[in-house]
Amino acid sequence: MNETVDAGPMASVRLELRATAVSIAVGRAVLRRVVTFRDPDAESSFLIAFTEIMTNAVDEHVRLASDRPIVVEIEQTPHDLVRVNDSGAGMSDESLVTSAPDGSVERGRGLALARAFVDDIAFESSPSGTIVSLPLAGFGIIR
Amino acid sequence: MNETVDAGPMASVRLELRATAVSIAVGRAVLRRVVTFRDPDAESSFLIAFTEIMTNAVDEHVRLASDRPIVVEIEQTPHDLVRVNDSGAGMSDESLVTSAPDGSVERGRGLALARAFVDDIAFESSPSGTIVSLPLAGFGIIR
Amino acid sequence: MSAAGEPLRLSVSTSGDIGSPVAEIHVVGEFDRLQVVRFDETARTLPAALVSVTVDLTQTTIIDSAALGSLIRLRRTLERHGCSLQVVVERPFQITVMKVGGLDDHLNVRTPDQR
Amino acid sequence: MSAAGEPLRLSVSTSGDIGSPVAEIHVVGEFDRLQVVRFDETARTLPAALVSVTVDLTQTTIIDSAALGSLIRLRRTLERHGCSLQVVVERPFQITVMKVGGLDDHLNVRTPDQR
Ligand SMILES: Nc1ncnc2c1ncn2[C@@H]1O[C@H](COP(=O)(O)OP(=O)(O)O)[C@@H](O)[C@H]1O
Ligand SMILES: Nc1ncnc2c1ncn2[C@@H]1O[C@H](COP(=O)(O)OP(=O)(O)O)[C@@H](O)[C@H]1O
Repeated sequence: MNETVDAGPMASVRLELRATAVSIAVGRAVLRRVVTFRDPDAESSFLIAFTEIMTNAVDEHVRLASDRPIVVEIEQTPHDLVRVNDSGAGMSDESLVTSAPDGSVERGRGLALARAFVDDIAFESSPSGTIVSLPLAGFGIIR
Repeated sequence: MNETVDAGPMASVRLELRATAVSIAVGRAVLRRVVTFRDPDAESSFLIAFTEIMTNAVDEHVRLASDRPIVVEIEQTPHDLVRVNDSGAGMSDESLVTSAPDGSVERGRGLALARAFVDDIAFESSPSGTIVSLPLAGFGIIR
Repeated sequence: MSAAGEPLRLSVSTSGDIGSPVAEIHVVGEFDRLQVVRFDETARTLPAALVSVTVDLTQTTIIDSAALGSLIRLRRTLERHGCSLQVVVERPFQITVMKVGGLDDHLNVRTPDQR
Repeated sequence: MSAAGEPLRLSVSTSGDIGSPVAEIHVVGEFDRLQVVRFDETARTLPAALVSVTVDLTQTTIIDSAALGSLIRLRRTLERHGCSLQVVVERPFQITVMKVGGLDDHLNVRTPDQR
């Protein structure tokens, strides 16, 4: 039993992406290829949650003018999940609890949508970045 | 002018993929999203060359039972190119010069196809791995 | 452009009486932030005389919060010209997006059988 | 399955006289190593009595060397039953693949106007 210092179990796919809108579409394209979704509605639902989380990561890197990549990991162990890692300043407690605005306010619905579609979404946030885990259970399986 | 030890200019996209056939399709899906190809024929031509190079990297990792990822980098500087890095044992000089067999032989056409489609393909091979560069000039540009 | 790009496809059709023209914007594919610019541009080309605009989202595969922002902007613009907006959704995820976004009333959301 | 998956689509049709039936396999999309298994399986379902099989590759977006290997296997199997094979390609990249692969003669490669 040789404990390795680095990496741990290899991600099925690890993506390092620049903070741009195209990167979000790239992430979706990879997920469509790597995950077999239960049905088209499960696919759209999961990919919308992923889109919102990626959008927030991109926004945060742009806000800080960070040139570090956003890292997306698609992992099979112990459960299939997608993880989005950014190097931002972390999320405030407030942003973690606020619900969607209604009516004519243009912004602020991202996290509410992500939560509505992926119940078991998990956030780990610190001043050096945020890791959001999106479990695939119920949506599909990694090929 | 601060020389950094690591990384250099960030790749537009960096992918770490397991040595499986699905990974090859994932790579193509990312390229289709990140590159604007000149026309459908340029797209197919480039993606076939990429497919052959990825297939060889996958075969080499499988042959060595390596659990290290195959790394695909899509880079904008100084010229748009796609780089496939494997951790195999390197290519023999012979395999670098052999041309395609004809007739009924089932294998051995991969490198010939890659070369035919991407003239400026470049190989850097050592006993610790192979890096194949596929310049995008003439095929398309990174978005 | 390959199928894998799955770009947004937008089509606009106008119909109705000379005195009360209506328009329909049909959105197909990924309606996300990357495509919102094109939707906004298309919306700007709508004739000012319209009395009603319908946005048909039934064939989208993605509707994100940036798309919702775009629809809210469209409603605001149309309102200024006294034009009404209705948004048509059908698939479960599309209905969820509108409900969670709190926009069922504001965007006058309908399913195809309610049109 | 979403458009982005762009899976291979295969269809087989048979026609011709009772005494001399012919089959056509129509391949659409990415004909690569990932899909070769399905092509091989489909090829195995062909009736033994055929006198000629045409593989139409004009609607493929990828043909890789594994696909060429699969076509070579198909030709070998058909030969055993005295059945001929022809492969149809049209787009420039498809013609290049067959030429570079050295298979123009061996696989009896044609363009649609030469059929
Ligand atoms: N990864 C993140 N890093 C830092 N802050 C974040 C992150 N994700 C979300 N936030 C904060 O939470 C707020 C609410 O996000 P969201 O609900 O997606 O709405 P919007 O992005 O439209 O403001 C954001 O404005 C931002 O301040
Ligand atoms: N990345 C690589 N690492 C090690 N060997 C390689 C690599 N790429 C190609 N080769 C060698 O070159 C040979 C020829 O490759 P190719 O023309 O693609 O045909 P095939 O893969 O069908 O044998 C391979 O069989 C392999 O021995």
